[in-house]
Amino acid sequence: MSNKAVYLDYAATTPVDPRVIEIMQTCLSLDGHFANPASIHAKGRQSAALVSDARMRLANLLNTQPECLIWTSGATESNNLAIQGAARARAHRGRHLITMPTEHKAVIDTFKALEKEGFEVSWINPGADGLLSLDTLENELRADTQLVSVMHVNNETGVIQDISGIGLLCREQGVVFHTDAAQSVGKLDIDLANLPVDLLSLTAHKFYGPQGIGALYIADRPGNGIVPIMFGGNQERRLRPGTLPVHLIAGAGLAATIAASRLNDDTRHLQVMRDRLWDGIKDIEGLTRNGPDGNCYAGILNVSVDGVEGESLMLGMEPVCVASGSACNSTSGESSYVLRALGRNDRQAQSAVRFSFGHATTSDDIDMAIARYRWTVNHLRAIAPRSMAVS
Amino acid sequence: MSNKAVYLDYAATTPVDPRVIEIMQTCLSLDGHFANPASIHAKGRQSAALVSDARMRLANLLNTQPECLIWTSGATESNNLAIQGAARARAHRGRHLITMPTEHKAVIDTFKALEKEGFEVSWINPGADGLLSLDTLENELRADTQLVSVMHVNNETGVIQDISGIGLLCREQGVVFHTDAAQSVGKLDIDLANLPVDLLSLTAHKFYGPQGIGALYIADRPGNGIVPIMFGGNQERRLRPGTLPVHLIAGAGLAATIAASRLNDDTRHLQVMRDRLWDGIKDIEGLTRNGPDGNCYAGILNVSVDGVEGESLMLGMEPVCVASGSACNSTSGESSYVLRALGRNDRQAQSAVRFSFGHATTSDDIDMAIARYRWTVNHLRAIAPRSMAVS
Amino acid sequence: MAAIQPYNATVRECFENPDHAGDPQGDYDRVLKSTVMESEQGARIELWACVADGIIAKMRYRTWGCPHLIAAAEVLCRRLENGPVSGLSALDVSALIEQLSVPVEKTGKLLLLEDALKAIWAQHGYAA
Amino acid sequence: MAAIQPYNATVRECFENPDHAGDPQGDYDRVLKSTVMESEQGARIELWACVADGIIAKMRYRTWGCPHLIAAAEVLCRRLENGPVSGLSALDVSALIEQLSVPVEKTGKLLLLEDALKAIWAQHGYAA
Ligand SMILES: Cc1ncc(COP(=O)(O)O)c(C=O)c1O
Ligand SMILES: Cc1ncc(COP(=O)(O)O)c(C=O)c1O
Repeated sequence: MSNKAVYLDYAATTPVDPRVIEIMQTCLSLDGHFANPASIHAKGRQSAALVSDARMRLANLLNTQPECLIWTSGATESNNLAIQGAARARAHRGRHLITMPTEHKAVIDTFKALEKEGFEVSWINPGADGLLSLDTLENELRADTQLVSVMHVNNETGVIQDISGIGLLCREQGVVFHTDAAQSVGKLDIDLANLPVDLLSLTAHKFYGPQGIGALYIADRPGNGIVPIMFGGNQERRLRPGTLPVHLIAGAGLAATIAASRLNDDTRHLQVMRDRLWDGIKDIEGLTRNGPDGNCYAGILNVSVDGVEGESLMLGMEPVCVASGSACNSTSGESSYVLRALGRNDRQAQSAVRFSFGHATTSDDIDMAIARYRWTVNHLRAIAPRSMAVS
Repeated sequence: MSNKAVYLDYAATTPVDPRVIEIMQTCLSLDGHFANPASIHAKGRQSAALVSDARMRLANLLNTQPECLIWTSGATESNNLAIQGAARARAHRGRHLITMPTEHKAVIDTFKALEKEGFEVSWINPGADGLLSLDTLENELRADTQLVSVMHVNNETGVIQDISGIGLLCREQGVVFHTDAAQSVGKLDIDLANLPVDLLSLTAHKFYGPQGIGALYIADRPGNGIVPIMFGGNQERRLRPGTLPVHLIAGAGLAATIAASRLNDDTRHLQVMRDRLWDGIKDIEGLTRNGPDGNCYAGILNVSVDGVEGESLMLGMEPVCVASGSACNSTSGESSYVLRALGRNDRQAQSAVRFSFGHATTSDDIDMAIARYRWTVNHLRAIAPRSMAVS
Repeated sequence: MAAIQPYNATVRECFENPDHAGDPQGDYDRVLKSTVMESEQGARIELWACVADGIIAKMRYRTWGCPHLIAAAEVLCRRLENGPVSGLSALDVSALIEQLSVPVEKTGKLLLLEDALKAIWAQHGYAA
Repeated sequence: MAAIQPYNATVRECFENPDHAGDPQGDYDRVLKSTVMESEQGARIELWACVADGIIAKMRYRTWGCPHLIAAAEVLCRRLENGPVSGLSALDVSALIEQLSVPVEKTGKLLLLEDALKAIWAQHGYAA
């Protein structure tokens, strides 16, 4: 199966760029740069130099200062550190927080944990286009609001939020703004010097870096302090202790440089792939596109289809690897809460397929996906009771 | 410098075993096992199989069940999760906790954070041999004591605590026992089926696995529940969310298997190396060995020397890479709190050098270390004021 | 390495070749039919047994559900078709679970099929 | 890649070849000496200036301290030896910091050397 697999699940995780694999390898063996960057001996200093170089590379991708970046184990940890950290650091000023039900689980569940701790959370629903309305946000902001968290690109639908507009509103009110940019870093142009974002989460394995390494950006602004969630050492300004994983950091840094260099080309390629796929399936009766045409990241196409059961649809798609709902929840069996928040019913949400593309995706891959999708939908409809038929 | 470096800092971090590097590589590229193990498509299932295989390998090393192991980003996170998690889960029963001032920073700072949260912590000093006295522990255990945390092998001195005895005492009193085994897993024989340990922290980069991956063992016993410190998904029994880093986990698993297979040979080799080093320097006037002769892990030799300044000693040792105090604090500039707890004064503590060995360490490496150490001590004593002279 | 493979070969074969899916065509002495659903939004199954000359001349099903449910219906129909009418009397669920390697958390799905067969057997009984 | 190198070549050279470390030997018109320490447990320095024929005929030091302090003492002695006595009047700390690439958090260490030189100059003055 692995040999002929067609991988269209880049939004879940990407393969690692060959150049990134190469630099990671130079960090592993005895004659390589594997030493603890906190060690003051010569090999430790070499590791420290690699880490600082990587931090600079990531800072360049985001047009910010390396000092603003904290290495973490991924966006899940970054989200937890940002949200728990900012909420607790500002709890003496107020305990009202704002987010959306269409966020990633790592954001939603963190806010739910804070609710249990005594924080009050306003959950703002998106419009039918998946977007947060700035007017609604303005109405929800209160004197005691301390933190707003809205993701940049949605991992299921690709919807791009107006983080600049949201951030401006927050700045006006002195509210900290966090964005989960796991799906946009390395894919969309993000210029932190000119974006009113206070905290931003990212993870390297979404842009051809390794799994297990991410970062939290903390804007250098008064009042933007966070408290740590883990303790135990001087690393990362005491905000994130633990031995820095040199090969992962070096890999993440190089992945950032590569991402910056190919951003425009990639975007064009992804658009072509997505449009080819959409053109190949859009005539299917009872098909719904989840997420608006515009304001969407080109690397994701999410569709629902009437009269077809989701798990069987996934089996029929083999050997094309796609996600049903969010990859992060796909073993949980629940239908996507993101799609339900967009107004899809349970049946539609459970039949959703997320196709996501990367720079290795070819037209042949897309054609294979089209063929499998069409075959499976027809096949399952033929088996289904007539009462389920698409009218 | 890197070419002729002699690495004697294995207690800080180890290079990765070549076989481990190899399996990690099979997890990185598009045709490899890089997919998200939570994805239900074919490639996701392959990743999930690798993860479950690795969990089994680690379980075998420790003689326990794979279900008892939670992947984390390292021992720092495992310690935080275990200590914060157990303390908070049992807070309704009592808020008294016990640990020692000779623990790793990741334990100490976590307990300090809990003190701020309203927990009461008893800090038990070790005896002059570095060991926790069971009598003292018994006296400190109270009706409201909920958690005891004592490390297995000390990272600075190699002192091995009697975790079996400590655990038994805790069991008798219904107290949860956590041990930070970052320095012992893969190095000492640990049989969790027959050890009264409830929670155990480990990290792969101390036993020739990659940096950035560790685990927490949670014994399957009633009352041994913990609450998470991060939120956001179903991974790892909801105790540790985030995309599982396949290459790191596969690497950690294989490293565990390799460690098990060479444990006895390694121990013999380390003893030979340590004794050779000690024999080569023990006649130096004013030299003190930090840590007892017996009850010590063979891979570490820690010595202090009178009349010599620590930072200059480190420079004089080049190109031999050793640690001054704990590698984890070595950029902080403080003298070792572990050695001070053992009764060393500031001057002795600041001159401490930790030599630590691994299976690639050769007699030539040791002879080089002896030569550099002797030269540096003589050199610096010749420069020092006569008032500092060793009597 | 423990293969984590949610569908065994039988499930895959039945999913690819659901020969007994669809409505029954042709003339029979009796056509028994049942419809069962998990919930409004959940899995559903339609089952037909066509009796002629004292045997089950044809079995047919339609289903909206997961691959295990499709395969279970297909396997059942293959087994009963051309057999004695007494085959409709009971479904050996545990044998089916084993044959299709149904994971524990999904065994409930098969009860749907059992219910459909029971309903057909009841009809048969009333009419006999 | 930003090289994180705590000791520059001058520091290393002085550390390896502290030619002016040790007590002064020989006969001089005057031997001025000062001893300064950071704290009981901290760095300390002893500094000697031997004056003969109106010049600094010999400079010597002993120190217990970090490589930067050793190098600073060595550089100072090399510079002043065989020079005019007025060299003892002041230490250009910032030039030394630059020459030895002393990291900011360690510049305080050099004040120790400045204090030692001041004490010698004071002795010189009183005796002059
Ligand atoms: C939007 C979003 N946030 C957070 C995450 C979590 O990232 P990680 O699993 O690397 O922690 C993901 C992907 O898994 C994501 O898509
Ligand atoms: C005893 C001990 N505990 C915990 C740690 C932390 O491990 P990590 O840096 O992998 O989180 C270390 C080493 O750094 C250690 O030696």
